[in-house]
Amino acid sequence: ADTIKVGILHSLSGTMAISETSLKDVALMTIDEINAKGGVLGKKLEPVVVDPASNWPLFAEKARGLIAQDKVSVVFGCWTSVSRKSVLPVFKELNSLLFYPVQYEGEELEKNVFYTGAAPNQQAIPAVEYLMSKEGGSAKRFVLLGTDYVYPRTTNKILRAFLKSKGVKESDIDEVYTPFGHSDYQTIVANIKKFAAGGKTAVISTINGDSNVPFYKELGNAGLKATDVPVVAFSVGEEELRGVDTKPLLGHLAAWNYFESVKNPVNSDFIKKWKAYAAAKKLPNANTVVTNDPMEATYVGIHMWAQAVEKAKSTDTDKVIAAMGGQTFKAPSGFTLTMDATNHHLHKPVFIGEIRPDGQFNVVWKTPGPVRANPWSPFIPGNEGKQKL
Amino acid sequence: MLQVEKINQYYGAAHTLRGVSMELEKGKCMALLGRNGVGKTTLLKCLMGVLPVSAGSVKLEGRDITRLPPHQRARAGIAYVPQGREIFARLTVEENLLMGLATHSGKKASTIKGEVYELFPVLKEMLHRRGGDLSGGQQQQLAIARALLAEPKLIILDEPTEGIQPSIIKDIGNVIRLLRQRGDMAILLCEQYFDFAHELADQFIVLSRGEVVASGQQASMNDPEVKRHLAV
Amino acid sequence: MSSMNDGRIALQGLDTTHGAILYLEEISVVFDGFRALNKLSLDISVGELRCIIGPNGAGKTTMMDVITGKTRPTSGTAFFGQTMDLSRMSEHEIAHAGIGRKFQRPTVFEQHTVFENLELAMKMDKRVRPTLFARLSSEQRGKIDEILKLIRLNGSEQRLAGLLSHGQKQWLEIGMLLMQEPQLILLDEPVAGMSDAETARTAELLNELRGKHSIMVVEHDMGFVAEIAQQGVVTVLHEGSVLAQGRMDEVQADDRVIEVYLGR
Amino acid sequence: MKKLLLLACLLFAGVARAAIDPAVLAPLAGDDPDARVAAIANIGALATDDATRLLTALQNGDVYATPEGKLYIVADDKATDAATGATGPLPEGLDGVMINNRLRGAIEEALSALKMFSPERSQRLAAAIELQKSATLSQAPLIEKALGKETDAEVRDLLRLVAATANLQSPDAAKRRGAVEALAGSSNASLRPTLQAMVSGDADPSVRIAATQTLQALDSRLARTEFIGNVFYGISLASVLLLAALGLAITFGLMGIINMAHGELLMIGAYTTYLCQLAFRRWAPDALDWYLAAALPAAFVVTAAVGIALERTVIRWLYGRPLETLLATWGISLILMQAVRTIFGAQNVEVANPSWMSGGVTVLGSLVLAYNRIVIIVFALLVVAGVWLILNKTRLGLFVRAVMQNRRMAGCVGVSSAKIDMMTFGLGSGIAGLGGVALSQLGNVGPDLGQGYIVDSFMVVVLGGVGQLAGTVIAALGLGEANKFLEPVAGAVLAKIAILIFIIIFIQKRPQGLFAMKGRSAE
Amino acid sequence: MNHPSLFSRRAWTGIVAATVLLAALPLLNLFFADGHPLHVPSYMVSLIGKFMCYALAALALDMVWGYAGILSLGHGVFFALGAYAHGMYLMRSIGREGVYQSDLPDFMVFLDWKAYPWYWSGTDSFWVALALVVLVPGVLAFVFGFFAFRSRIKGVYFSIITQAMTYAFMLLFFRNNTGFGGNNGFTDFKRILGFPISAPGTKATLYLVTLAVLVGALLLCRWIVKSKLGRVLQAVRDSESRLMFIGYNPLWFKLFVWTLSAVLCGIAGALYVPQVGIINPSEMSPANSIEMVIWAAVGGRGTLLGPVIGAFSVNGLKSWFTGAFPNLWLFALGLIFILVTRYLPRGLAGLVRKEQA
Ligand SMILES: Nc1ncnc2c1ncn2[C@@H]1O[C@H](COP(=O)(O)OP(=O)(O)OP(=O)(O)O)[C@@H](O)[C@H]1O
Ligand SMILES: Nc1ncnc2c1ncn2[C@@H]1O[C@H](COP(=O)(O)OP(=O)(O)OP(=O)(O)O)[C@@H](O)[C@H]1O
Ligand SMILES: NC(N)=O
Ligand SMILES: [Mg+2]
Ligand SMILES: [Mg+2]
Repeated sequence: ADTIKVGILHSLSGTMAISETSLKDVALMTIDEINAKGGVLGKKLEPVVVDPASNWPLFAEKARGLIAQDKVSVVFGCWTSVSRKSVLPVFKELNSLLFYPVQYEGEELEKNVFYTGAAPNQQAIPAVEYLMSKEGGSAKRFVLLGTDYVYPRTTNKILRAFLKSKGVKESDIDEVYTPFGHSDYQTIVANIKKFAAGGKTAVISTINGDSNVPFYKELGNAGLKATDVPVVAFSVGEEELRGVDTKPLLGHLAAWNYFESVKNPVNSDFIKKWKAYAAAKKLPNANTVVTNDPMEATYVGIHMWAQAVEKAKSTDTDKVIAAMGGQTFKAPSGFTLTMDATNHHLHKPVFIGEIRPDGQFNVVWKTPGPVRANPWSPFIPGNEGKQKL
Repeated sequence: MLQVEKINQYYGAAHTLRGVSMELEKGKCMALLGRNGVGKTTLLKCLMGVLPVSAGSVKLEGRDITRLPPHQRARAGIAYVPQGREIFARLTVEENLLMGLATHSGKKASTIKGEVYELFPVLKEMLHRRGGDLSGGQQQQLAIARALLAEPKLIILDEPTEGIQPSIIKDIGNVIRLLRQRGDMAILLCEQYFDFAHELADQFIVLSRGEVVASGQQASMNDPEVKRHLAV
Repeated sequence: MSSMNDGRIALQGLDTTHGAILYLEEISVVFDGFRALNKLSLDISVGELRCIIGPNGAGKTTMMDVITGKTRPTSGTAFFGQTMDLSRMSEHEIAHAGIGRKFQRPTVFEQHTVFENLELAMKMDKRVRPTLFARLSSEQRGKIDEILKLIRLNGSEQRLAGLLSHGQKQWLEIGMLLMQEPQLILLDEPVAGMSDAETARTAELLNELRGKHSIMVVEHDMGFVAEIAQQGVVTVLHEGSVLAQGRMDEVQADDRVIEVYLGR
Repeated sequence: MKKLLLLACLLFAGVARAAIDPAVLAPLAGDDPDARVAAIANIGALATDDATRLLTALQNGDVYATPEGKLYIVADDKATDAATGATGPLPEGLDGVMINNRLRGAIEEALSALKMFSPERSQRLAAAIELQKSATLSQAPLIEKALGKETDAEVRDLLRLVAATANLQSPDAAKRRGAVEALAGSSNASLRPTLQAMVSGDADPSVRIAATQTLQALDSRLARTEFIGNVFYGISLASVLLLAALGLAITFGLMGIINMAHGELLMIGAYTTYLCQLAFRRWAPDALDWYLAAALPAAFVVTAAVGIALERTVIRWLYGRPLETLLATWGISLILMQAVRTIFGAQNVEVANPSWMSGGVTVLGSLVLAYNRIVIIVFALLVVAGVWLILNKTRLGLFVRAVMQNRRMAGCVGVSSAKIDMMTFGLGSGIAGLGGVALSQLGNVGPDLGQGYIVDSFMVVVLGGVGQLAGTVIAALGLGEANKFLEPVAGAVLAKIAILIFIIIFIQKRPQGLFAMKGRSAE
Repeated sequence: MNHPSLFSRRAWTGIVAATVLLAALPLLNLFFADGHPLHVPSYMVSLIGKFMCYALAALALDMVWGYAGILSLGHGVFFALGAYAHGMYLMRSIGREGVYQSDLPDFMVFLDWKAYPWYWSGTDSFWVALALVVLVPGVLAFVFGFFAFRSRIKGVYFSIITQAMTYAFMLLFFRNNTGFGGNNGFTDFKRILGFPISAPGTKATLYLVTLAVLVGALLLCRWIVKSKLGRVLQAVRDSESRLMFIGYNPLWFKLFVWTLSAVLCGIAGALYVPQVGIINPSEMSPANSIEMVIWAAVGGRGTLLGPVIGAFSVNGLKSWFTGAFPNLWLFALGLIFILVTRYLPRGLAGLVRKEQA
């Protein structure tokens, strides 16, 4: 063929469309960008977009379709961990490649997957360390608040172990879960307030999806300010804040490996391209589009893959996997990211940002440089020595 | 007042009404007779517009109403007491009666005339009971009262005496007689109770298998020829 | 859950040693403060044909509701034979014990054919498994044909019952009742909406059934009542209890009955 | 220590100076966090109007620094030199002075100390409330002084509690006991750890006894507050459920349409609110706070129009086939969702509470009743009353009920059932639109908004008894309260499961819902 | 009208032809290499395998909805429980090949569980799992149905409590501590009865077994519907109270068909897991159960072939549209639903019958 097909597997409808739609658009933009520069191996990339509709078995079906029917060389996709778990067997069976761009809970390493989002030590742990620091408010008590599914549960398990290792007592940790789509946070916010009466408290939120808006609105209503009880979120970025009135949220935090507000030439360029793309393609609300971490991770992932294909001079899965190890890319985060050959995760910088009234983040803390991922958290017993494929 | 010309009706492939024609004048009462299942109810439904006719025409006071939907026929002055009562089960008796006034407007639409209570005292007692809770005969009385309240030009009664106690049947007979005497209303009475029909009707038609097989003035109702069509 | 005798063939052991098949004693039914039945007592002997008349709203249908288990009495007792307490049995148990009923408004299975209506009503083991494996014997088929003729719906047996006219449905329901072969038959206005000729036929039919079943008939058609009551007892209900009782001619002459029911 | 310094300065500071010493300001532009916090304390200690202005500006993110470290307060494209007070055009290379939570906390503290002597009562009140959280012994003299000057009774009561809070740390046992006793009427939960420590560890036995009593009083007051809080949360959740379900109570309860697109009608109401907000932002920014007044009628009209269009094109063919409506309205729901996704994007859009609806009123010392919740409760009551009046007190309502019970007969008495159907569905849809306006004030506004409410709405309507408005209200209230009393005990997930099981069991007892239709008419 | 003329001679020919055709697909896939004109891609085979499971579920639903008039909005729970029951076996046969190389499934290791909880006991045996596939949905349906039908819960009230049931189960299974893998559910199976699960032969076998079960279920349902019991069921649908007055106890009839339906649905789920490779609680979401109802409605309820056709067409269209028109498919699908209700009141099956007439 005179093109190289690449699959894009993001939900465009259903509950996850809220987050995944823009990843599809960024992927298309990146592919355009690569094609404009002549493509890969002299061939144009041809995106194949499908809609798995937030339905996990459909993810598996669509993955199989992309690989077996459309014969794509690589797939960029998935957001939730369960969707990733559902397509994994397919990628293994058909020996194909998946690039997964979202922060996740770790406890996984697959030869056929490259993880361009953060592992827990690249997001959760630094964030909690910051909260415990003097600068972060010297939190002594913690509310671990999440949506009831595997990513929050796992992350909180790791954090609990971590906090314990830092001498935090069990009674100073409160773990609370809500069902998906939970929309009434009155009781929970009241309880946080009560808990916070016992000493300097921080909330670590792994609330995902639609529940964030009602949660933050309730926080605002209850008058819980960031100076009293800061909330740090791991699944709330610029895109999610587009749907919230951020004025009452001033100072609440998020931890990511990229913020739109970081200032460097690569990022300015990235943002400019994205805005231009949104305007050109007449995306809905094109004038207010924002970038965020998973979008950056998608962008980086596609570029790295293209580089690896060039290096391998082939789209053959095994050759590309071999060539991926050690690939570097100058990312919008301002750092040069490296793909770890041994664990297929990126070395990434960590930023902690406070919400600004305009829905962007003020970076208040960052790591000096990229951090290697520990997909197998050392805080979980039995994980020692498991950091390699 | 009412002119029906050669109407035909089909239930799917079954030809239920075959060229039925009839004419009824103001102040007159016509009895519609026939055995079970010959198409009496079907004819009345066609007149009310509940069922469409496939051919023929229906005129009220010279106006062609063949294609009008039921609610417009009601506004044109037809009131209907259907077989099986069809009262509004979950409305109170009072509300059911108010529904009889649906074609009126203004103050008239909200005043239930006391006459109906005189005729059917039980309704007054049960004003706030739900229609569906009434006994069968009470429901039938309610259905008649509802139709009378509309003050129609033409009233269609499908077996109005069904399930009603003898004394009230007599009262209903008196009312029909009174209405007839008043002379501003035409009455189409479908009735199995022959004596009752005989007493009240000015004229009659007999249906058999969807066809008019006999018709005439009250006097000829007792002819053996007519009776033959009613026997089994 | 007294499911032990669900759907079984009618209990053979209906105890009618005292000559009566149905006893109602001091039955009261109260709806939101309104007394539809007021300490009603009544009994029916084996093989009797009893006519019940009374003004609209007297409580006739409500009484049948009590007998068939549709309405639970507020107080009082209802016995079928000497031993079966109807107030403790559910509708299907009562039906199965041998009480069949025709409703005031014809109720048939409108989506089933005439034939199927009769087949469903037929006396047989009505539990799940026997029903699943049931096949019509030629005898049963003959029985259905016989009833079809009787109710003059032969030729219409494959029509959907919902498409029948009002009077035809009345007949079908009577046919279903006969298929059930109940010991006690309750008829709520069986000739309402029937032509005079049909009424006469119904009267004939009832006179044939007389003696084979115990029958209770509610009607407002005095001619019909006179026809079937013959010399038997006619009961007049009024405001939920018995107003008068006696032979038809006695009752018709009763002033109170004329006052509240027959009219002058 | 720093605080002490600050307070001392405040107490003894003379007349305010005209400007701020650049040396005090300098660390603010730097990046030594401790120095910056100290700088804020020092500025606060100046207790001048300039200091207040600078701190407020800092809090609002209006302070910028030049590369050389000179600070400017920027407002309306004008820069005011923080050191001199001179105003001029924006200098080159200004960069915002970054503040984080720690700094923000320091600023708040400094400002609240300043505000204690403000001529504005509301400022003093706010300061007193703020100080309740953090009063320390070192602040005691200052508080006493403020107390002495205070003229307002409410602020004085509060300040007494603040003083007592501060005195809890006093080395003097008598003072401690006095403080503990004074706090017997407080509802401040953050006193608990201190009191608890005193109960077990205070050197003086009489203080221990007093502390025990105060702690008990506090705990019982907190328990009562919590109870009342739960009641309120329950009512508030109920009002949300009710608003979500009310439209459905009409389209489903009354008309029998299994309206799977009901959620999308809510969503359309919410998006209409969003558009109204946009329109106000664009054309009437001064009246932005009142955009809801326009959103309510707009949402009603828009959703009613959508509803009527649906009724005319699809639903009217389905009367008498209620189960089929499920299929058709499911299709409608897919289309509406995707349409909104295509027009507005898959992401949520922002709908902000008007300022008069943000925040809340504090009752019983610590219970915050959010204004938006209160407004929505009242709104729900109004909508219910309106619907009730329409259905039960107007001729239209009578016709609606009659048509829904017996469409054919209604036609025969002269009611145009087609018209009534259309109006009823339009009314139900319009009410859903109003519900959407309310929901937009509490949660997301996104294409999936409706999906989150559809199941709950059906449960509420069915639990109450189909076609029973009063049932719907009671069911919503019951579910709301049950949820809010279970949640603190069982957690949100198990509470939700328990509620569902409760519904299943409840229906066993009342197979026709809460307000079952009784008697023959029910058949 | 009442008697599905579906199983007319023509319908029979159609069924036989479809069965043969469907049976041929995996064989064509196995015996002809990729590129051969007769080759059927394995993607296609696994897709149709999945559709057959859906078809079985739709058929099961139609037995209660179409015939007995009981609208269940919670059949997803039976489907999922069957799938989970089988999934437990499949999880255990992963053995030590999980990421933690433990005898326990990874998610249990992760929860620090040291042993299987009691409700997993015996599930290492295929036969026990098979029994559970039937028993778990069956017993749940029986108990639930018994109480509901005994209380005479009908119509929407019944529908809503079935929805509440599936919703409650979904939330329950989402919890990690419930012991079924939480949100991730079960996935990454390795083998079934010792055969590697992704081997073409295994897949073909699973496919053929599914086909056989589907055809068998269809015949069983036809037999039931044609029996007198079938007529009683329809009488339950049309006038339950009348039925009581002629001596039937609707409780047991409803319970029979309800439980049967749940069991069929559970079997569908059990066949679904190994072919699709994942089962997780979102199968129990209310929306999934509603989709099952949609399949039956589109196909034509109250007919047996209708739901089967409906499941194939709705899912086929969905698969095709989501790939071909990722941005527009919901419009198309939604429109189809509306048009079917408007113009084909008897569903697609009605279309077939109209042509026959
Ligand atoms: N909806 C229908 N579809 C098909 N046939 C019908 C339908 N309704 C009635 N019929 C048939 O049409 C014929 C006439 O019925 P109709 O109800 O008009 O009779 P009728 O004269 O009113 O009888 P009755 O005295 O018993 O009320 C009957 O044979 C009946 O079976
Ligand atoms: N569910 C109920 N709620 C309130 N009143 C009721 C209810 N059921 C029956 N009634 C009343 O009880 C009385 C007796 O009704 P019933 O149907 O038994 O009368 P009936 O003797 O059969 O009359 P008819 O001859 O008119 O059929 C009536 O006044 C009726 O309105
Ligand atoms: N991996 C996540 N965020 O689900
Ligand atoms: Mg008739
Ligand atoms: Mg009666």
